[in-house]
Formats: sequence, C-alpha cells, structure tokens
Amino acid sequence: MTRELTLSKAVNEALAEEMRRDETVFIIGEDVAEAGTPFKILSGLVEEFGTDRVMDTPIAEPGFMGIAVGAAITGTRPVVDLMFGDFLYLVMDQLCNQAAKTHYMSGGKLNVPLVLRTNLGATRRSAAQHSQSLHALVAHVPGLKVALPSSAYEAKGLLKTAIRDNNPVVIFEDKLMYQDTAVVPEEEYLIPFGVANIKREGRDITLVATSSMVQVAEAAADILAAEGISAEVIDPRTIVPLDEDTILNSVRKTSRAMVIDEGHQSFGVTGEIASRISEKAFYHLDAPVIRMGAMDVPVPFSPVLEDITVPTAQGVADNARKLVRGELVHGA
Amino acid sequence: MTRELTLSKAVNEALAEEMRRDETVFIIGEDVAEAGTPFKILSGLVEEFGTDRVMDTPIAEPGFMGIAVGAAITGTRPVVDLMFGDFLYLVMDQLCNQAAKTHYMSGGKLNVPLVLRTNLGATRRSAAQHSQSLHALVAHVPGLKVALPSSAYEAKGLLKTAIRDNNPVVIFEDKLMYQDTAVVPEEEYLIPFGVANIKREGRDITLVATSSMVQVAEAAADILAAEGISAEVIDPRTIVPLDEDTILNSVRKTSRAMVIDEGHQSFGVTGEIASRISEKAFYHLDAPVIRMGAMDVPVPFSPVLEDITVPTAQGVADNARKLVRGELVHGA
Amino acid sequence: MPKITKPNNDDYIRMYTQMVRIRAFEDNANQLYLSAKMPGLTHMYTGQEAVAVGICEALEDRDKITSTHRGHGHCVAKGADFKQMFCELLGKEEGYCRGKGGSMHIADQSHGNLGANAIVGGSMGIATGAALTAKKLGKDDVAVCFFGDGATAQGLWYEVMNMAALWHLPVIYACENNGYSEYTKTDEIAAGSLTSRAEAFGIEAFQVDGQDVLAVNKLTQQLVARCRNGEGPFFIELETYRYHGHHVGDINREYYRSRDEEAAWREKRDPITNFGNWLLKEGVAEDTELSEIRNAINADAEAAVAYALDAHYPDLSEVDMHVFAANSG
Amino acid sequence: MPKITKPNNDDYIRMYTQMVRIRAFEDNANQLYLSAKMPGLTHMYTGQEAVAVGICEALEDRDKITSTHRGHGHCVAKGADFKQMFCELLGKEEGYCRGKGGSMHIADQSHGNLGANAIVGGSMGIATGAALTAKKLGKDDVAVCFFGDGATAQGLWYEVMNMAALWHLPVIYACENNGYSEYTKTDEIAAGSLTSRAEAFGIEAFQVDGQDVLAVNKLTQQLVARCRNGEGPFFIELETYRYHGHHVGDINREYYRSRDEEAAWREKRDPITNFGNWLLKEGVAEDTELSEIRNAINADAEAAVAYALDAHYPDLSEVDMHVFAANSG
Ligand SMILES: Cc1ncc(C[n+]2csc(CCOP(=O)(O)OP(=O)(O)O)c2C)c(N)n1
Ligand SMILES: Cc1ncc(C[n+]2csc(CCOP(=O)(O)OP(=O)(O)O)c2C)c(N)n1
Ligand SMILES: [Mg+2]
Ligand SMILES: [Mg+2]
Repeated sequence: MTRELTLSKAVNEALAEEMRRDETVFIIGEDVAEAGTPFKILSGLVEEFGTDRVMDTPIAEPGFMGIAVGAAITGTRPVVDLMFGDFLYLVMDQLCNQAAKTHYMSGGKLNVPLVLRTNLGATRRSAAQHSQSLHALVAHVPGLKVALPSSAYEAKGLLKTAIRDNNPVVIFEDKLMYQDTAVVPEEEYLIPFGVANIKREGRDITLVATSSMVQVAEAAADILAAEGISAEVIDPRTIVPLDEDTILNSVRKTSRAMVIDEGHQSFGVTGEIASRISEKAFYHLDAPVIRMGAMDVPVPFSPVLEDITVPTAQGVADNARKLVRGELVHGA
Repeated sequence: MTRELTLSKAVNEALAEEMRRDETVFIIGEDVAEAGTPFKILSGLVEEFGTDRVMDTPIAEPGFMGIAVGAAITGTRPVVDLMFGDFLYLVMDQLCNQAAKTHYMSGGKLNVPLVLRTNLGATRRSAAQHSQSLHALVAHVPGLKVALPSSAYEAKGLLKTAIRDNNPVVIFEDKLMYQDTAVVPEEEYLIPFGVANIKREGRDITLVATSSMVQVAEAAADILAAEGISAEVIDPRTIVPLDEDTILNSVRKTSRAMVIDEGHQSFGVTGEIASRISEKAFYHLDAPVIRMGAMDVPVPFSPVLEDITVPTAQGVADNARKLVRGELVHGA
Repeated sequence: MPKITKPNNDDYIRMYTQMVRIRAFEDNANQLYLSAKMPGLTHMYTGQEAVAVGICEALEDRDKITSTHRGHGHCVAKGADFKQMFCELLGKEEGYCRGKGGSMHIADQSHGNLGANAIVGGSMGIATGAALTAKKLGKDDVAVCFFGDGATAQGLWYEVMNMAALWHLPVIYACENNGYSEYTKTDEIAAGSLTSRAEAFGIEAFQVDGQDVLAVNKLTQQLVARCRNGEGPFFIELETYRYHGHHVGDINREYYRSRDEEAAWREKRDPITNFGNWLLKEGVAEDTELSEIRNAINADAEAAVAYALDAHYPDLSEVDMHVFAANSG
Repeated sequence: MPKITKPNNDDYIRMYTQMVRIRAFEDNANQLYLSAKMPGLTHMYTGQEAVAVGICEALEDRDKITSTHRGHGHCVAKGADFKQMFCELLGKEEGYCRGKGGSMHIADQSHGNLGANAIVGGSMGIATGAALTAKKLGKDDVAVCFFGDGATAQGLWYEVMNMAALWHLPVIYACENNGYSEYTKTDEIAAGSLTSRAEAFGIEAFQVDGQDVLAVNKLTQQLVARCRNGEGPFFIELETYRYHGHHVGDINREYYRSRDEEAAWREKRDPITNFGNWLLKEGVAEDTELSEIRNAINADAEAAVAYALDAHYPDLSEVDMHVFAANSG
C-alpha cells in the first residue's frame, strides 16, 4: 500500500525511527520540544522521547552547536535543529573550525557524528535574514557532508543516512516544501550519499538541479517536452560527496547542460558543478554550460522583487531551448 | 626615485595615510596598538594616532565586528583587524547578516563603510585553524567586496581604495608575503576595484591567479617560457567586483585558460571564474578550463603533507603544458 | 547629578498619544495579516508600549536606537510616520526601506532608528558601535539597544558589554523581559539573574516595571543624562508582556501560556489603560480628550493603511539596486 | 558531602613528577624551536604546571578535558607519553594525531584529552558537550574545560555556562589567569570580575592560587566529587603566570611586561621549587630522591626528542585520509 507524506512528516518519521533504533540519537535546538519548532516539524517527538532527548535550548546557536560537537565526540549522535539556514553564520566557527576538522586534526582518532538540520529557500516574504540558501558555504569546507533533499521521500531517506554517518552532515530542507507530499514507503529505507538521482531521462539537455530547484527543473522539462525537447533532470541529492559520474555520463549523452540552484549564483554551487562539467566533459559539449542561481542580491522583502530573484521554470526552459537550438545565451 | 617596501610596511603606510586624511578612520582589533599585531604590521601607528584610533579589543571577534558595523553606520570608517582569516567563521553573522545586507535592507539609506583586514595562506606550519584561505565564502555573500592583493604595491593601493569605499570590503593579505618587497611609489596612488591586472602578456594560455597564487603563476610562466610557451598571467585583484572582461578578452586571445587560487578547490573561487570563462568564452576555447585550488582537506600540520596541499609552479606548468599541447588533463 | 527635566502635561499627553499610536498601528497590522493583505508574518508589540515610549521620550532624534523583530513599537515611538511604515510592511516603494526590508528590517534613519533586526541579539554590536561613534566624534549622543529576554542568551551581548564597560560607552541595554522567547518561558532558558550578568561586567543594572510609562521614562531620563555625562553604559530590565502570540500566526498558544495569564495582564496591567486612568485622576486630561486622541489616531492609522494598500510596488529594476552604495569620485 | 581521598605520599610524588615532566617537556620543545628543528611556533606552559597537575590528578582517565593553544601541560598531566607528543610536535606519523594536528591540536583520546584548540575559547562548547554525554549515558564522568583569562571575552562561554547551569552538567570551567592574553594585560580587556560572571549564571565560583598544586588539587577533588554527585557546573579562576613569551618567538616583551615581574614569579612563586621544598620540609622525600626524579625525567625527555627527530613523516598518501571517517556498512 502506498501512502503520501508531507516533507515535514517524513522528517519527523526519520527522526523517530532513528531515535528508536539508537538511544544515543537526540535532538537539540530552539523550541524543538513542546512547540515542535515554528514549522511544527517535530510535533509529537517530545511526547515519545521526553525532554532529555528532545532538548530545548536558549537562543544560543554557537553554544548549542559547540555542545553538540562535544557530545558527538564523546559518544552520542546529536541532531542539531537550526531554525533558519540564515543562522548558519552564527555557528560557522563551531561547525567549520571544530566539527569539520576534528577527525582530520586528530589523525582519525576522534569522530564527530553530528547532523545539522536546517533549511533554505526564499519567496516566503521573510526578507534578507530569513531567506538565504547557504549550502555552498558549508560545501566549501572539507570535512562536512552536505545533503539537499528535494522531496519528502528524499528528506526521509537522506536524513536517516545522515544520522548514521560518522561525520558531521549538514542537511538543508526547503522551507517552501514542508507541506509538499510524496509517496513514502512504510518500510524502512535509506538513501546513500553520493548517488545522484536521475529524476527524468532525456536526450537533448541535462538539467542538474538541487533541492527546491528540482521541481523547477522538472516543470521546465515539462514545458520543453511539449516543444519536443527532451531534458534529463538530475538531482545530485548530496553535493558533498558529489556524484560526478552520473552527471558527466548524462552530459556525455546529451551534450548540453544547465545547473540550477537556489543559492546565490556567484561563488556557489552552480559554479562548481558547471566547471566540473566543462572541465571533464569538455569534448562532449555542444554548447556552454549555463548556470542559474539566485540573483546576487540580499533577498528583498517586497514580493514583486523577491519573486524575480529565484530561477523559474519558464526561465530555465527559455535558456534550455536556446542551448538546444544552438542560440547564444551570453553572446560569443 | 623608486623604493622597495615590504607588504607589511605597505599596509602600514596605507593605513597611516588614510588615517591622516580622514579623522573618522580608525583601527580596531586584538593587539593592534602597542604590539602592532603578532605580525608587527601596525608598528608605530598607535604612537602617531593614539589608542583612540588604534583600539585594542578583548578576544571577542563577533563583538568588535558588530561594534564596527554600528560605528560604520553612524559616521566612522572602521578598519577591523582580524588576526587570522580562520576567525572569519566567528564574525560571519555580523559580517554577512548585518554589514553586507544593511544598505540593501534599508533601501539604500544606511551605509556600512567598513574594512575587514585579514589574511590567508598555508605552509606556515600553523595547522588547520590558522591556515585557511576563506575568501570564497565572503565572495558568495552579496553586499561584500573582496580584495586579494598579490604584492606590497597591490596591498597599499587596494587597501586605500577599500577604506574610501562606502561598502563593507574584506581584504585578505597573504601571511607568507608580509616580508616580500615590491616597488611602492612615494606618491599617493589608489588601485580601483574591479580592474584586473595583466601581470604578464602571453599568447598561448591564460593563467588567472589570485593573491598568493600570482607569484606561483608567474613562476609557472617562467618555466613555460623556457619551453617556448607564452603564458598570460592575470591577477583579478578583486574577486567582487570581478573584471570579467579582461579575463574573457585574454581567453578569447589565448583560447586556453587555467584558474589558480589558494582556497579549497571545491565550491570556491576557481569554480566561479572557470565556469564564467567556460560559459562566456565557450566558442573560443581549444581546451577545457583547468582549475587548481588548494586540496579539499583541512590543512595538515606536518610539513610534508602541508606542502602538497597548495598548487605549485611546477604543477601549474605541468597542466598548462598539457593544455597547450592538446594533451588531456582529465581524460575525455 | 546631571539635570533632568520633569515631564509636564504636554509630555504626558505625548506619551499617551505615542502609546496609543503604537497600539493602533499594531491593530491595523494584525488586521492586514488576518485579511491576507500583508506579505509574510509579523510580531506584534501590543502590550509593551510603555517600554518603547517611556524610553524613546527620553531621547532626542540624534540619539540612536536599534530594534528587534518585534520592532514596530520602537519605530513609532522614535518618531516614525504611519504611511511610510505601512508602505514598508506591504513592500511598497514609499516604505522606509523602499519595501526591501519589511517588518523585520524597518529603519528610520532621520529619527535615529538604525533598524529592526531579524537576528535575535544581532543589533547588540551595532548599538554599541553607535555609542562608540558618539564618543569618537565628541558628541554626547546616546544609543539604546532594545532586545528581548531571549536575546540575553546570545554570547554577543557579553562580548559587547565587556567593551562598552571598558570604554565607558554611552549605551543603554534595554531588555524587554516579556516572559517568553517564542514558545518558551524565560525561566527555562535563563539561568541565574539577568541584572547580575550586566553587573558582573561592572555595569550598573536596573529593574523597572515596563508597564508603567512614567517609571520607565524617569529612569531612562536619568540614565540618558548620565550617559551624556560619560557615565555609561547601563542595563535596564523591563518587566512586560506581549498580548499576542509570538507572531501573528501564533494563535493556539495555550500549550505554553494560559489564557488566564494573558487576561490578567491585559486587564490589570495594560500600560495605556492604566496611564489613561492616571491622567484622568491627576486631572491632566478629560475622558473626552483622551477618546478624541484615540479616535484621531485610529483614523490616521486607517488612512495610512488605505494609502499603503494603494501605493505602488518598487519597479522591478530595483531588485539589484542598493546591493552596493555608490562611491563618489 | 561526597567522600574525598586525602592525598598520600605517593600522590605527592606523582604530582611533583608530573610537574617536572611538563617542565622538561617544554624545555625540550623550546630547544627544538631555538635549534630550528620544530615546524611552526608553540606556546610554552612553563610556570603554570601546578594548574594542569593539580586538576588532572583529581581526574580519572574516563574524565574528559579540553585544552588550549597552550596545551602541552594539560596533555602531559592527563597522562600522555613523551614520544608520541614530540612526534606530534614534529609532524611525525607516530604522533598522537599522526602529525596532522601539531602542537595546537594535540589530543590523547585514551586518556580523555579531547584536544588542544587553536581557536581561543573554541573548546568551551566541546567540554560542555562532553559533560552532556556523561549525563545522557548515565555515567558520572566529569569534564574540565581549560582556558585562559583572554578566552573569557568570548561570548561562547556565556552561552554554554547558561546551558550547563540550566541542565546541571558535570563540567568545571578552569580559567588559568596568567595575567596576559598575548601582549595585553588582563585588566585592560576584562571589565568587572571573572568569578561574578560565572556566578551571574548561578554557577558556584572559586579563586585559587594556581602556583600551589595542593590547593588546586584539593579544590578540584571537592568539585569533581560534587560534579559526580550532580552538583555541577563550577568555575575556578586560577592565578598563575607563564614564564616564556606568548609563544616561543615572543622574545622581546618588555614593552608589555617587565623583567622584574617575570623574575619575581620565577623566584618566589615557582610551583615546582616551592612544592619540592614542601616535600623536603614535610619529609615526604629526600633531596636526592627529587633530583633522581628530575634526572630520570630529563633523560626520558631527551630520549623521546631523539626518537621523534628520527621518526618518519606520514606517507604523502595520508594527505587526504581522515577528511571523513569511514562508515561501517
Ligand atoms: C539568532 C536567532 N535565533 C533564533 C531566531 C528565531 N527567533 C525569532 S524571535 C525569537 C524569540 C526571541 O525572544 P525574545 O528575545 O525574548 O524577544 P520577544 O520575541 O519575546 O520579543 C526567536 C528564537 C532568530 N530570529 N535569530
Ligand atoms: C578566536 C581567536 N582569537 C584570537 C586568537 C589569537 N590568540 C591566540 S592565543 C591568544 C591569547 C589568549 O590569551 P589567554 O586566553 O589568556 O591564554 P594564554 O595565551 O594566556 O594562555 C590570542 C589572542 C585565536 N587563536 N583565536
Ligand atoms: Mg521575550
Ligand atoms: Mg592568559
């Protein structure tokens, strides 16, 4: 029997299952217990697991991040709840100077099996400090794994894998997708890291899209399909580790590629993936690899402005069409 | 009459000149006054300007960064001294959520004319928390300008421009270069942002190199020149804003390019510049754009390991030679 | 002892007026949310009016404040105009921030409001830096940093208190202790005592009833005068209460606080009602005068809402304007 | 009151031995630097030995410590071996961290040393988290967080103290107040009082002479026992002094502290000399026994240095090993 769950509920289930399986798993963050987070994602967990395992903290992100690092090093598996991805800036030192480097600096003797659950995504009218998609920043730091679920199904499977990983993993959920549903099996499943998902096969162009942009790429593929253009959509699922092979094999087949991501375009995810494609599939490319990230502007509050900062299906389709038709996107 | 100055002294001069010119400029950071920083860069400034303008702080990076933001918004021009670039993680919130966004969020009504002076560079045997080159992180955040001086001359001219800029500017000096000398004119000069420097003209390949890697690229160009290969070396000077035109024009001429940067390779500077080249000069490229960043590992302490994490002139020359000869770097 | 002006009748009326203006602003903002006309969420200041007004009435325009996610009250109290505020809340070009900031980033530079902040505690450094500027430029301006009880958990506060104390900066840290941070009681997230935390840095600390506008104003007047005199920094803990949920969408909140508790504050400790009664009792104003004030303000607020609803959005070309400030020359 | 064991003669001798071992380690490390055989810089613990030893002798292997950039003393005191330590300082494969950490990241998991840290204050969360683990797993292990006076300026401390206090965690914050952070006197960068800062969070705070190993040990024994009993957290401020510069390269330091001051500490308050004299006076040991101890340790240290100098570097293939831990299954 298939059943549909919201992304929010899928995350909740993943946590509950892992907490039942492993007593050392616990949740720590702001308003995670009775309130179940502002997004109500964790509702019911404190009732089952108690406040010792679903721990409300003061508003002290660097502090509870640091505590989680120490707890992880000494034998537990904390799942840190960071209410908004924008607060990553507050925990960067503990995350990047401590958690990310401890295993390496100790010559492999200390482990930091920790998950940082947070979110990304604009267009919620939350303005510049509550709308950022900062996954590129953590992907740049060696020692951190970075997962970007694109559906309820992915969110559950990737989170369970993250919790079992012996390394610090940062997992970004899309705030806009919490109420989106997908088929989620009753049976337990895990989604391995570093294995991209070919969401849709195609011949003419490869659309590599992450997180929130997978839906956008699929919608673009629909638009293109109606025009007779066959787009392959690839969701890397984790950007660290990155499944380069699946992406490169696709591009070798289609000869054209675009990379779509909701982080700011410059110095971010699109540059990394696009340059790997250009570097390693160069002789197969019939057209430049086009990148579409969020605009390089702080996220504006005004809805009319905010909406145009993020790639849209139409925008993706327009560029893809040009590439397939051999038209120039940027001039020669 | 020409004179040579160390990078350290050039920075010192830039600060002294700007502090004389503008009374609202002041320095704030740890051990900047009597000690003149651990690198002794600021020696003599407190004697001339007093402790009100060369302000020692407690070891509280987020705190003095925040104070600098407030001071900048209300009419002064702080130059924040961040002792090691690795401590950027500690100031990210104040830098990226506050300083970078204030002008935009206020609809252009508040300015944050602030300079954050810090450093980058490995191979000082300082291990993973004192050796990082984190400029890509700040370059990803809209609202911050990012300058990467590659010599004493550049350091002085870029820092003076940074201090006069009405925006937050992060300037990274290479720790390893503080004692390197260059000709620095007695007369005042400024180096504009967003104008790349063609360090060396060439026909066969373009080497885009930043900061510490400019020297490496020049040394590689020497090796190549001896083999009859003519490499053009371009120093972007600022990566935000980035002088795309100069880079693209060079590549249109040489048809081959490499990007060399001391930040970690993945999700960093090389990906951005390489993908822009591949995207916008695609039809001029005879070979894939090759990237060389620091290895994606925390910087190891052991000298034998540390030395191989950073691109070397020989490594750059080897790859460049392959590109020019039409040999494959990555397989086809 | 620096000279402090005793409030006169005009001052009393202005304080009353400003508190009523805040309440009217919030009631209308809440209505905009409920009628789905406002983009996003917002955090109501209702109930805390005496804090913002008592403090800001002790300040001049040249004095700076930094505000919070719950910032409409501070903005109004520091002198902002309804139209530009509602325009901002609705993302319109005529807003204080051209619609780019919204509720959580509203700022009003001409009246010294350096802005609301969506990072809890995020403005503690900014306010302290504003005080540093005053000292550097030889002005006797004062900076007030508003924040909630929850924000006292942020390490940034201790870092900047240390520097403010070492450098004798003219900054007043004003903690609006409304008993909750989001859905959690203050006692559950704050160990020890808040005033002791400031005192440990050698900072004089005060507690005051945040529902009593005169008490707040009197204390602030004294501390502002002492700041101007080089005796800062100071800390004030103001006991207060928010009537609404954490934000406009926080409707079912009995799991973290009871209706009885809410009713008790509204009925017994409302800053506007109580101050109104005092004005009547002291003969400062007649009942009719007060209701005229209220009516006029309500009409004003409604007109401003109507204006803002009609106002136009910024042009799409604005999207990448103001990322960087221009450099002259 | 929990039961505390009174130190006996063996304990005294072990404390003396451990202090001498630290001193010998540092003298040799300094020599390695001066003879240009050590990569990079290092921060000497010399002078502060009674702190590390007094505290660590009150701990078991299962108890955790976190250490600092000035961390060799803590490492030795918690039970580490000279050879593996010198190998680490020289970047050799046999080092505690396979040469990947070096002086500033030396760790020794088997003795509960979670590692030195090059971020000032950076381990305050880690130690607190270790205490949380103990509580969660139902163990009565204790965590001690070592840090300097300068580190008290980091906001992180206040954040974790708040949580440690709220959750009654078995963690002891041990502040080695050596009067300086780098080239700056503590008084210039710390307002108010350090013990009050902890007390403001409801944490019991103590001051002790950090040059008196018995005083340090006695206090720590009490606090460890109380931690095991669920009465943590605690704060200790230990007055001490570093004999060398901030790091081995900090030679000309008269601009920030006088030779007289240094001489006074070395001559009057040396923890090893004074404790040695006490041992003689109390008849715990003869002079010859003590000098035998010192000679044996010096010989040990020199042998370890020779060993480490000869040891091999990690294979170059190690460079990208240990970025990520393996996952079984
Ligand atoms: C750094 C940070 N952490 C968490 C949040 C989410 N958040 C917004 S308001 C709030 C509670 C703030 O409580 P308090 O400071 O008491 O202010 P109040 O809402 O009561 O006015 C929280 C946790 C945030 N905006 N910023
Ligand atoms: C976050 C951070 N800021 C600054 C530094 C540079 N630094 C290293 S040690 C030190 C002084 C530390 O003083 P204290 O905590 O008193 O320890 P001590 O050196 O006296 O043992 C400073 C500023 C650092 N390593 N980390
Ligand atoms: Mg509150
Ligand atoms: Mg010290």
